[in-house]
Amino acid sequence: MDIKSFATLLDPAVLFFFLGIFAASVRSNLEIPAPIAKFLSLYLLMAIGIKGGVALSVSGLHVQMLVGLGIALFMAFFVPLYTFPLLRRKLDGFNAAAIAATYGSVSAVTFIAAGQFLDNHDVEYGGYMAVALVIMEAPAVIMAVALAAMTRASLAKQDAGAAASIGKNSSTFSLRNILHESFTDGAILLLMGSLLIGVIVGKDGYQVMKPFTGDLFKGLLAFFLLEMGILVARRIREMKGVGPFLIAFAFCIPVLNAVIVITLSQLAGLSAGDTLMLAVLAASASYIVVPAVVRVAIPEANPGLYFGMALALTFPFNVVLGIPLYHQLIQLL
Amino acid sequence: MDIKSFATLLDPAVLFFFLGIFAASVRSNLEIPAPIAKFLSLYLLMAIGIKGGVALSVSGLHVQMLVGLGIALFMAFFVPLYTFPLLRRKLDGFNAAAIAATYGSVSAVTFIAAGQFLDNHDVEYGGYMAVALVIMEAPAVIMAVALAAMTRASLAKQDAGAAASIGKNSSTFSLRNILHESFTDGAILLLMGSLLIGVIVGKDGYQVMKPFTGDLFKGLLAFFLLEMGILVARRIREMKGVGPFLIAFAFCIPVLNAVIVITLSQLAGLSAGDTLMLAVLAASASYIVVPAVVRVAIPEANPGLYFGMALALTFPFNVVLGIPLYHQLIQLL
Amino acid sequence: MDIKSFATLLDPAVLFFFLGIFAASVRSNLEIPAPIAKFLSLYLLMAIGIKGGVALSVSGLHVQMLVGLGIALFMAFFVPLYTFPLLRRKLDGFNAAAIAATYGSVSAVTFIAAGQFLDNHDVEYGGYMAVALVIMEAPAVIMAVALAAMTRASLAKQDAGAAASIGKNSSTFSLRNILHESFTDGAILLLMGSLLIGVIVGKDGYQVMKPFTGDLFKGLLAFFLLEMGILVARRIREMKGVGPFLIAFAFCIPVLNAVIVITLSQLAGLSAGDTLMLAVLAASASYIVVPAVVRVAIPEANPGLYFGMALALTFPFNVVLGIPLYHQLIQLL
Amino acid sequence: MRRLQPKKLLTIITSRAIEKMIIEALRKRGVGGYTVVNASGAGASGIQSGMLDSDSNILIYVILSEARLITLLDDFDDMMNRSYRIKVVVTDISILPRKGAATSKNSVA
Amino acid sequence: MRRLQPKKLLTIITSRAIEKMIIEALRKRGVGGYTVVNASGAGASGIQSGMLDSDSNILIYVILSEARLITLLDDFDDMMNRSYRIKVVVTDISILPRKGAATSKNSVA
Amino acid sequence: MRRLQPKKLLTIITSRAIEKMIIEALRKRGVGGYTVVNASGAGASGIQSGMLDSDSNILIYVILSEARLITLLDDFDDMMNRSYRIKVVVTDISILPRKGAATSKNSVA
Ligand SMILES: Nc1ncnc2c1ncn2[C@@H]1O[C@H](COP(=O)(O)O)[C@@H](O)[C@H]1O
Ligand SMILES: Nc1ncnc2c1ncn2[C@@H]1O[C@H](COP(=O)(O)O)[C@@H](O)[C@H]1O
Ligand SMILES: Nc1ncnc2c1ncn2[C@@H]1O[C@H](COP(=O)(O)O)[C@@H](O)[C@H]1O
Ligand code: NA
Ligand code: NA
Ligand code: NA
Repeated sequence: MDIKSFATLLDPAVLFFFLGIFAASVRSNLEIPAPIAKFLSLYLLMAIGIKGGVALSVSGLHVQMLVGLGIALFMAFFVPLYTFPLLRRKLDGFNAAAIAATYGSVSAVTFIAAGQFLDNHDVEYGGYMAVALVIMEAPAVIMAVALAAMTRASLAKQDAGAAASIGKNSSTFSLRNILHESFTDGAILLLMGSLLIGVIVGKDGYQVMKPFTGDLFKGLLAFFLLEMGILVARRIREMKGVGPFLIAFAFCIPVLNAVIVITLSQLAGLSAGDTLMLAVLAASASYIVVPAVVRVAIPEANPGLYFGMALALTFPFNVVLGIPLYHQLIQLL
Repeated sequence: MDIKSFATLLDPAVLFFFLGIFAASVRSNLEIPAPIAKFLSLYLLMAIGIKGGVALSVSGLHVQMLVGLGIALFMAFFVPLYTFPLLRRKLDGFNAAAIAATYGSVSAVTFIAAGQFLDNHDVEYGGYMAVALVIMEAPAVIMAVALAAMTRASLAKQDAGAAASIGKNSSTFSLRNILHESFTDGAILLLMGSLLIGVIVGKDGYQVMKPFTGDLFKGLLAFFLLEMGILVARRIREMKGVGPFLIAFAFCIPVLNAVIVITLSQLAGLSAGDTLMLAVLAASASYIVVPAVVRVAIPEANPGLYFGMALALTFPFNVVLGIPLYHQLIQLL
Repeated sequence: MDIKSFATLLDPAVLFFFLGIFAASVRSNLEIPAPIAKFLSLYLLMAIGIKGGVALSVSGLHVQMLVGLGIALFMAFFVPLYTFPLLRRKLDGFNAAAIAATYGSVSAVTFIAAGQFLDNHDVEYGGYMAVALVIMEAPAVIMAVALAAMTRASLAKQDAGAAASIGKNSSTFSLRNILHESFTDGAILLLMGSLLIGVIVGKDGYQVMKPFTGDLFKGLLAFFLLEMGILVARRIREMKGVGPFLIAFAFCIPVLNAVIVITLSQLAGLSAGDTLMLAVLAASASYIVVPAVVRVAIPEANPGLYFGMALALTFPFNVVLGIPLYHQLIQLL
Repeated sequence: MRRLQPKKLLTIITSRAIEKMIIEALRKRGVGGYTVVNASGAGASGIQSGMLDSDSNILIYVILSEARLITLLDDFDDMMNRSYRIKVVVTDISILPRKGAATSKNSVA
Repeated sequence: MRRLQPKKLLTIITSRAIEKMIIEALRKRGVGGYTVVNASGAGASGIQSGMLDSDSNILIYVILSEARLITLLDDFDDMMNRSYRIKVVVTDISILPRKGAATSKNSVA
Repeated sequence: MRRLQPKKLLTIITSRAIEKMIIEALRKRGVGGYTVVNASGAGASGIQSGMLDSDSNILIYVILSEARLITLLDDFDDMMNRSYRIKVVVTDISILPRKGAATSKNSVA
């Protein structure tokens, strides 16, 4: 691996991520106010949505795009499908389903970190990647909820006494409910909406938004990553019940997913930039949208596991090591 | 009505308003953190205040300005005066007074939307419009409080038993109190202060503020309108006790007020830009400042009515239909 | 004193400070949401840290720098040392120690105001001043905690009965604890981290951060000073137990500290800009970092005194009168 | 002076993600009055820092009569059986009743 | 260990716009200690989202003696008669008294 | 329906600067569950506006058994002896116990 790939770690935003990790490691009281952290995560979604939409309005539709989105969609269904049986070896069906959902879905901030990495390396990627980000959110959740429902049903068979309340439960969370929860989730909706607005206003209309959504991007990202660093380090300290199996899972599955995507993308002839973005999407695990939906849809699962792994292990791994690693792999192939 | 007028609806900020409405309509959990929403509303006041002040420092005082401010002041007194008896036909004196205050006063965000509309159409308007915004805030409140006090007094005559406590009440909220509450309201004070600071620092001093108060304006406005869209749609869903009479009131009175202003302004020979801004001020109803003051000054009135109508009906009406409509009317005359 | 020095009061940010004071004086409900105020104070630290770091990366190390830092460090130890016995004449050992810590330490916002003053006067100062800001934070706290421990020990001698619990206390807050609390304080850590990041990324890497940390600086500072004005005026109104002695202390000690620094700096041949910054650092009193640490380390002291004096008296004095005054003094020498 | 009226205060501590579900449950039982406060915290499922939407807690307060409380407790009991992570706290309180509201015998004076 | 002291907790739920008025009422009765928390909510007058200053709720907590509570309740009763929208809640609590404060017979231990 | 269980609610009101210390004290006694809310307020040491880190209050809520409460009160008593500015409030509450938890005889129904 050459050094230039890791030079991305000298991106100021990434340096603030390390600062956050350091601050929490020495038990500093440094903390971004919670409403600011939430605002920054909305800001980032709005900014990438509108930027992606504008890029789309310029590039228009093309075949590569459909291929790329096809791979994205495939991974969103495939990842929960192959990780669930793997996880079932060590976990009950609910936790396995929840973790499968988390890893099948995506992390917008990891996506953004990859975008910054490519910018730093002057590599271009398609505006439709924001679309890939949107469409990879829901499928994994839907599959996981179905898997959890199956678990519930099989438990009910074993324990006829509990059947009544369990029947009620599965009826409460029908597929319709899950679809609704997934597509009306604030993050998804803001991202889709901003994407659409970007397409509508186009390059000219974007100019008035640019000082906010474009020029401030790195600075606000730095602030957000500072907070993410704090959260990551705190979570690592408090991690309970995440044994060697899950730790290995949190580091290996991303690489495996990335390798699958890179292979498919190279076969399909996608550009290096598009390939990296898709690889990172597949490698990333959701710690904002999916955990919020899963708390409602699979209450039996322990958020300490699925949320903790995605946030404290897979997220920093991807940002620090994963992205440059996947980039190297693409270069090698 | 030509299509170009409605092209304003493709302003990114307005599109985010629609996105907010859509999000709340599908019961999404999308939400801007509350402290951010409050900060954005302070930011907008600061930005238009300082911008107006700088414009004033350049233009200086002139006769048109006095005429314009005269019309503004006239409307601020006239609107509560003619709407109160109208409202009394269906409502008790307290609710009538509160609604009259709301519609006699103004909405800064509607004012901003009109400013953006004119910018999009390359029509200029005077910096003194920010002054009109300031001076139209208080008169309606003062009149409404007087009307409410009269209602209280006449009720006291009917019901001598309650006289003691009512006497106490009206004494508690003297005109002095109301004037104090109105002029020291945070929004008014920030607006007046920023206006003054704009006048003092002038065009040169403004340069250092511009990246914040100028360049970011559209982006931050978009964020604020996103939240406003959410609030509007939620309120519409929860609207209780607002019958056909009040719904008609919320849509017709703005148009009537705009028509009166347009007629007066054209007679006085004001420019098209100034006319539109004054018309929009008269057409708008206050949902931030006045409701906060009225809660203290006319506690008998139901905020669900006066706040709900101003926010959920009149505000979106003006932003979406009213502004282009008034603009068309001005063009026709 | 010439008028140009005071022209700094026409800086928009300073005018918003006055607006805040005015608002609170007329008991307006104007208020920045608390999380925004906290974010702004983090933003300012990040911005001056990174700016200082970039300046350092350009200037490199030089002798003047070491001299300047030497003076800074000397003052950080010297101020608590000479103010403690002074304060002991009127106050118990705990309050004396706490106030000595507050005045021995520094206020980042006062530092920023001085930087803006110099910018307005086109006077340059060294990037290493941000380092001086960092190293002046802790020494005063450490000394004050030692002084408080001595007070505790002598009280324990007088009152043998309380010895047990007091022994426990002093053991709880060892020097190690205090050093940890001081260096891991969020503000210090963010400042040090940003400084380091500035050094690492250098002038080129800074470009991407500049729209945020540079261009927005004045606007966001104006917002923060608006809130500071509100806090100052409110505190002045509520000031309890701060008699003539402490009021005199709050106004005279800053001037005295500035005079000492100016004398030393002129002897050492520092530039006018560096001299002013060091003088302002010595003259300023900490109202964010030190009070938070002292609440934990010297709980016996009354925050109403040490926090109130630093915030409500010394801070506005320095911003409004002190900085131009020290600047004049430097010019005269 | 008006007399104080005995009531119950129902306090729910849960994750922000569950808020909608709780409010819906209240609505179904005809409870339209409640107060919500943002919180952070820690518990069996780790730290809730309040920084991310997936990581935030809320407190929901509902003032109600004992009769209404009992029906609601059934609902929350059911939710807890279905493994939802909610803390359900009941406190005895008194309130100053609204003008014209029936008064009880219980009085502070 | 110091003994717990029985006290009352007065909780006021109201709109942010009314805050100043409540604090003023407390001051007039010599109550200088209180704690304020931002809230959102819903009630008879609709949703209070907390997004706008005209649309925000607060909770005000006051720890006080029963004697002081009674005089304050008179004030709030009066405000409610004048149609102010406030919820006034009283809870029995115990506190750990400050050093040197008189202790009561009521103890948790 | 599951029966309500009597518990204690410990509420600590203090400055943000003291938060870490309190949480540490809870941890030492094996209490890992708590809820924190940001607050402003006023008291003997003046206004706490909540605007600066040195100027903010918090409320910490802990639901616990009486036995655990007593040991914690010792710690807080000790902190108060060492002059820490904390308000320690205890309220009697009932909770809906988690699935499988032992139930008490005390029931609302
Ligand atoms: N039953 C209730 N329980 C808790 N809080 C309530 C209740 N009813 C109203 N509130 C709160 O009081 C505020 C004003 O209520 P209202 O005057 O009924 O609109 C609401 O926004 C809620 O925050
Ligand atoms: N009587 C009271 N009731 C409720 N909260 C209080 C009371 N007294 C003080 N507080 C809170 O405790 C904090 C510290 O109080 P003090 O140490 O008295 O300054 C204040 O800022 C308030 O938030
Ligand atoms: N003993 C407790 N006292 C107060 N709040 C608690 C307690 N245990 C848990 N909580 C709150 O409930 C949330 C969820 O708890 P848990 O489901 O145990 O992770 C935590 O984040 C805390 O805010
Ligand atoms: Na993934
Ligand atoms: Na109007
Ligand atoms: Na100093």
